[in-house]
Amino acid sequence: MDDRVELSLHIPEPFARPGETPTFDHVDIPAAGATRRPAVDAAEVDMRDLPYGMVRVLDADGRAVGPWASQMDPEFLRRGLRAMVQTRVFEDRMFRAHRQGKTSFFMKSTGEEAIGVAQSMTLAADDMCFPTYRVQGWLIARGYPIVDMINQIYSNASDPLKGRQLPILYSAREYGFYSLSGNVGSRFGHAVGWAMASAYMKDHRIALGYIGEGTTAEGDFHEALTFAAVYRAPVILAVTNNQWAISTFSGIAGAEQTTFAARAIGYGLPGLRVDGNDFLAVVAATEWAATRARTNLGATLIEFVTYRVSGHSTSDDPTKYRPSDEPVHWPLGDPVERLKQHLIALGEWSDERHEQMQAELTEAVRTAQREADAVGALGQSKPSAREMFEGVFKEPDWRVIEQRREFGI
Amino acid sequence: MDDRVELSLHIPEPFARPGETPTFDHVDIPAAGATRRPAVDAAEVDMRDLPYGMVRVLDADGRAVGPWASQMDPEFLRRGLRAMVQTRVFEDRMFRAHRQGKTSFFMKSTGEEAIGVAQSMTLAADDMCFPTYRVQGWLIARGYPIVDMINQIYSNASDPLKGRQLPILYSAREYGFYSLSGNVGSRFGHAVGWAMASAYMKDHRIALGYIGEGTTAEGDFHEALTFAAVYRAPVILAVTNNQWAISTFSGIAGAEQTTFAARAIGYGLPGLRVDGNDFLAVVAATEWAATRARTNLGATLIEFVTYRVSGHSTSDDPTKYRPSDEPVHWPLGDPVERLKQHLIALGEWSDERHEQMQAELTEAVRTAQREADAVGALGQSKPSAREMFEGVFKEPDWRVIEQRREFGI
Amino acid sequence: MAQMNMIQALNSALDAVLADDPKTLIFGEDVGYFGGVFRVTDGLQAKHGLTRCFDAPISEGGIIATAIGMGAYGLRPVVEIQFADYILPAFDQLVSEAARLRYRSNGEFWAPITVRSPYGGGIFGGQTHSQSPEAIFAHITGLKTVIPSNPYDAKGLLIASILEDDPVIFLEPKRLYNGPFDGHHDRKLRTWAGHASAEVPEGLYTVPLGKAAIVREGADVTLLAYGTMVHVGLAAIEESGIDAELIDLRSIVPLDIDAITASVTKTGRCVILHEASRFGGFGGELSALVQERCFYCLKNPIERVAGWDTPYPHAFEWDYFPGPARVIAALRRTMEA
Amino acid sequence: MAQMNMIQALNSALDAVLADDPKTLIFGEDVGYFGGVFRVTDGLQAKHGLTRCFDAPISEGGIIATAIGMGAYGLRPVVEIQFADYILPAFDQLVSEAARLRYRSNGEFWAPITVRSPYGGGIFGGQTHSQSPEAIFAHITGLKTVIPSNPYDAKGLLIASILEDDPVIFLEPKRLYNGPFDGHHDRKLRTWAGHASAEVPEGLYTVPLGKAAIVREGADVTLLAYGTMVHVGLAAIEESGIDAELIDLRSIVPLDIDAITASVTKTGRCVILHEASRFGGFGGELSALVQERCFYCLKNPIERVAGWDTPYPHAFEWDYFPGPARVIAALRRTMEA
Ligand SMILES: Cc1ncc(C[n+]2csc(CCOP(=O)(O)OP(=O)(O)O)c2C)c(N)n1
Ligand SMILES: Cc1ncc(C[n+]2csc(CCOP(=O)(O)OP(=O)(O)O)c2C)c(N)n1
Ligand SMILES: [Mg+2]
Ligand SMILES: [Mg+2]
Repeated sequence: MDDRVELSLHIPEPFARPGETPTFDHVDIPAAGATRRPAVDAAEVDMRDLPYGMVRVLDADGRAVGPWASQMDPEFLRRGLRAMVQTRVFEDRMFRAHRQGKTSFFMKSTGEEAIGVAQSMTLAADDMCFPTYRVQGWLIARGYPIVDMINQIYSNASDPLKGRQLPILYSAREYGFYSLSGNVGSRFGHAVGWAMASAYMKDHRIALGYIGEGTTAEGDFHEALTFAAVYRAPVILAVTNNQWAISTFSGIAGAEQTTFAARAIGYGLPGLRVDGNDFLAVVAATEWAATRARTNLGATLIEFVTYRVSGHSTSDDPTKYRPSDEPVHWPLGDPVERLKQHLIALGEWSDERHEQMQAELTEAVRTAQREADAVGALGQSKPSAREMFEGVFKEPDWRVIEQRREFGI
Repeated sequence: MDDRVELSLHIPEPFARPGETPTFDHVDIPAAGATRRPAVDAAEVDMRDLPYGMVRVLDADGRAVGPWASQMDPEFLRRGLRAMVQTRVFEDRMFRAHRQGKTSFFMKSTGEEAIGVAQSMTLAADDMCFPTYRVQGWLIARGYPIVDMINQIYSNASDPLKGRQLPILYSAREYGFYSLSGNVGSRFGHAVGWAMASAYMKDHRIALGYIGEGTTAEGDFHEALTFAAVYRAPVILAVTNNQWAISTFSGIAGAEQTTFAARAIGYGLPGLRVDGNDFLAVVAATEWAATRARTNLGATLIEFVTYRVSGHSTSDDPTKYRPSDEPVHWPLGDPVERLKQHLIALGEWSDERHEQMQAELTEAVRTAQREADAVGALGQSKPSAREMFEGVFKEPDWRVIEQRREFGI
Repeated sequence: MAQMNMIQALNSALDAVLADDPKTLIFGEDVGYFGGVFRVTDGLQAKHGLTRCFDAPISEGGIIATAIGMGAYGLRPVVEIQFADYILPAFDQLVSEAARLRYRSNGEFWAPITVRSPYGGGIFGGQTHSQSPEAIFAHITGLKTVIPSNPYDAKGLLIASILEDDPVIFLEPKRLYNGPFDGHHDRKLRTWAGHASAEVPEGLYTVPLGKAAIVREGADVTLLAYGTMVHVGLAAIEESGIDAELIDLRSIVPLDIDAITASVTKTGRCVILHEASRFGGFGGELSALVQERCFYCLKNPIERVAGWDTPYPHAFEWDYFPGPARVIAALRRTMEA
Repeated sequence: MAQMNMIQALNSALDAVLADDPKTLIFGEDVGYFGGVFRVTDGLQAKHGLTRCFDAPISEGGIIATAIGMGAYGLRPVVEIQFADYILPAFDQLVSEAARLRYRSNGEFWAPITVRSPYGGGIFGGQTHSQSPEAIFAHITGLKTVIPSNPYDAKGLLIASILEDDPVIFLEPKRLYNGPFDGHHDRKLRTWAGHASAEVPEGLYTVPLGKAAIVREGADVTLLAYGTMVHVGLAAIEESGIDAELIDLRSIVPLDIDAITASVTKTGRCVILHEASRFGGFGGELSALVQERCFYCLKNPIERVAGWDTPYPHAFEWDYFPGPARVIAALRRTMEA
């Protein structure tokens, strides 16, 4: 008789599917202020606990507490709030624009706005971020013209990318925003290379790479971390863990076993796990990592714990694979509400001012959209078809020249 | 004035280059017996110290000590010693065969024989290893005919792989030895898939994947670990850290920052760091990991700390990039000597028996080589050129049929 | 016999093989509970069980690598790569491992894997949801590449691919999932309903790899196409009034060279049509083969109609896409030249 | 002017650009202290400094990815992939990123990287140290692919490639490193010594990309080749006694289409020669182009001589390698047919 254990294949499954009761009990959330803040030059061995804690500053009452809290200029916070609200208003509008057939595609970052916005405001103007499609807030926080975002989304005659790219795959060099692409993960190593170049040139600039928690499974993730660790690249590597990758929960990327911040330990790098819905925590963690980078202490991996409130994109219906009320169960709240509450607690903000701002920003987006509509939405206006043949190489070769002729322009 | 720190690019450098004095002070080596042995089903959080210790059983006097030591059959140990010596004798002879022009290429595992041999003897006959080119000992320990190895190395008419593969890139399904290839790293994930298949079929068999420390930098490494962790695959993932990757020291793969075993922590897997030159430690660690795999506890990452005594391959001259006396400074000694000393200390072996065995094994290799020589060395004998056209697909298609005709056979 | 669109036909194929062979399993990004972003695996997990059809990490290299390992063990994995554009991170696994395993191990190991992937344009997917990478697979010795053009073939070819002991890249023209698209993007959408090839039997049946289909017989010029382009080619022939013979290659490796040479020998003219960029595309190989084998029958130069040598441009999809107008022009040129 | 073999010429090119432009740097597996497994970067680290030429982790994807990031910053990285067979793990980076960055960002970012890699067979390297992957690069819009055949060109083309603002795959025929190999593997090894093209100037000079070289003028048939095959082709022409015109393409993207059509227009016959497997190889594209542009001048079918459609087989290297005998046979066929 065979008394050996029968092997069985484990397939991770989320805690709740449509029709079931959502729970986030599996997400370990220490209290605000509970996780310590080591010196930026602490020894690696003394930072191995960080990936299992969580950098949180705002407590349930909207007070800034604990070692990661610092005196912050209320004006800075108000600007952050403004950019987050602006992002949300803008995205809601564009989502509707998709329904109206004005664009082929759109994606929202609802619930995750603090990450792109706070990091955009914390890093220097000449630093470079290597974005995912879920940090439109970076551009908005830096004042990138919303009308240009819409023109890109419309692929119209004023599209800064000349109709060559899918909507929201922006590129904005002057705003520290590297060219996006549809492939996930493949720019993570570019951030490391860019940072290595800055170090090679004895420059001061640092890089920030973004990746979704689902995408950490790509080889690119590991290769970027390896190079970052080996060459002590001045880079911040940010995992935005919004719990979902299209229909796939984070357990399929490894979340059943450990945190994404813990990946850092394997490379001898510090790994911060951060409340991604806490604007102040995002700022504090980013500052800490940026100081490390700027002082030749090398790379930091940051996991931002957040939640994808909307569907993956306009092509997605999340109620097909998760309970429709899952978003309201998310324990880290809404980044906009939390920062608003903090500012109000500080006496630096009010519901009235908030409503007024919201109205203003809605109007601003409306104006921008009107301007873009005037140029034309998808199908109504597009750049000259010559643009299709430009930019394959720096100088066109005979193939595109002949083909352009064959095409008739 | 700019008081910012000037960034600088860090390029890791080894501790000694040719002409300098070798040192291995940077390799952290706890005493034999010092590293604890948790229960195989210990919680992940309670195993995070393991990658920073080192599983060692044999002490300086050749005694088996500490929690990883166990009662072992002296006959088993003698078989291990025999296979290691056989491997060494065989490789020395093939290295000379290359000098004599009998083969185009060869690689040695000198100093690392304990790993392949001990694991081959510890795992079950129907388990499957996914080898690197540096575990020829696996085959020898399982009694794979040496003459067939030589025939493969000679690419002669009796080559089991029909002249299609570079020397030493064996395939030996019946011996639990998966098809090797020249690309490094690309079979690491196959081990995980094979193990997943075994679990899917409710089988009992487990897989063992090998990878060099240099090759851990490939995306394949990360992808394999991710899948192994997510699906709790019954697999042992072994990093053979022999300090060098051709001319590149382990610091370029990340060894300045942490251990390779520590990579495991990032996936929530146990990571053992093991004295790879200690036959008993290799057995003990392998048994521990195999028990985990066989009881649905999932994967284990093992870093075997060892040293590549020879050059990378017959194409390499290591004195070009490391001190010529570096091998004698290696602190973990020689696996053959250490096991021999242990057996002698047990009263189960003697210098005389060792010499006699050595002579016997030398003769055995000589006999095998004579047999292979009789078939013919490289250039003197080869399989029918028809073999070139076979096996592209299960059934040949018109292209190879036509081309074989064009070729004239 | 049921009416199925291509998605349903593919789903039916997978359902049938899962039911038939416990060694078949499916995995890939979002294919489990959700059933895939194009719904091809819809319902399979619920019906056949969690381990038969499950989600994979976003790691195309890891997906193919583990599939090869499973294949070596003795399973028959069918994996989905969400878009063919995303096969590239797994290219090394396909070329260096899947395609070479049998040869290098002298038949000890092989990789009986099927890699399904939606490919091609026409859905406003932009650069990285529209590409047609078949040429880079066709060049790799040891890989087979299959491209169906209708529901009946899709099911039969997919089952045949899964039953193959060699690795198969199975490219699904995503623009054909819901209807036979002929390139007239400005006309009303058509569905598969009522189309003869949408009559799809339940259960197992195969369409053999390496057998082209003559979609339309004709005397004057041979039009070679596969995938979406079969429908574009047919529309172009009808509109042009030229008596062209339309061949749907169905698989490009193995390639039905006999069907090709027989047709060109008869017509003496040849137009090759594909969506991928022209330069270095599979059309070059087809042109070379036709030229080598039918040189003395050729009345006029072989024409290639293909995507331009640019990346796939979002706003210019219909300028890039080789639609009926360009095919007609090529047919005319080859008749007149 | 010094006599250099191809390794020395490439080393001299790198030395010159490192000296000339501080934004140029080199990295790759074993290229630092050791100077590369083929010694192409020998001495460069000692001369130019640790950060100018350094070792990389064994991670071709990581090497190309970081190089692209450096290029986006404003550097001009030159990376070595140890064997062209090992470019495949970085294929996605090359295709989805390097090749597309300029286009998709409307010129905001680009990847001025040069990827050097020894390629091709003839050194008993077996399956994964012998392959010729140029066809899969040629199909990718946005990549340039350069292949020198002698020391002078190697240096000039490498410098030109590094100065390019577009990504360049620079394939070095490893069998030519030490001498002009003509395919007669059983004859005495020749070195570059005394060869005209081994006269290599010190310092910076360029050979432009996209300009083929007419290695030998001839009236009767055009032989198209690149890399090692140029020498094989030349030997075959001499031995056959056929008055063939031999064109060394030097770069396949950009391709010197004018040189090709001019020659075939003159000769009316064409043989295409490459080491890579035939099916789907770059010869298909060349054949298609010649046929499209010179149809009415062609007296006989275009011939392709190439590696067989099998993996690269270790023991059968000389059975697989398209040596002079097969080229001569093709030349004869095209003359007689
Ligand atoms: C290389 C590649 N594989 C697959 C996809 C398809 N895809 C697009 S987004 C996505 C999910 C990404 O999830 P995550 O990384 O968690 O980011 P999130 O969308 O949650 O922000 C997938 C699988 C892709 N775009 N690129
Ligand atoms: C994908 C790939 N990249 C590069 C190489 C060239 N190469 C062969 S062995 C080797 C070094 C491997 O070092 P390591 O992993 O430490 O193994 P070791 O040789 O020390 O056992 C390299 C770079 C290869 N064979 N495959
Ligand atoms: Mg996510
Ligand atoms: Mg090593």
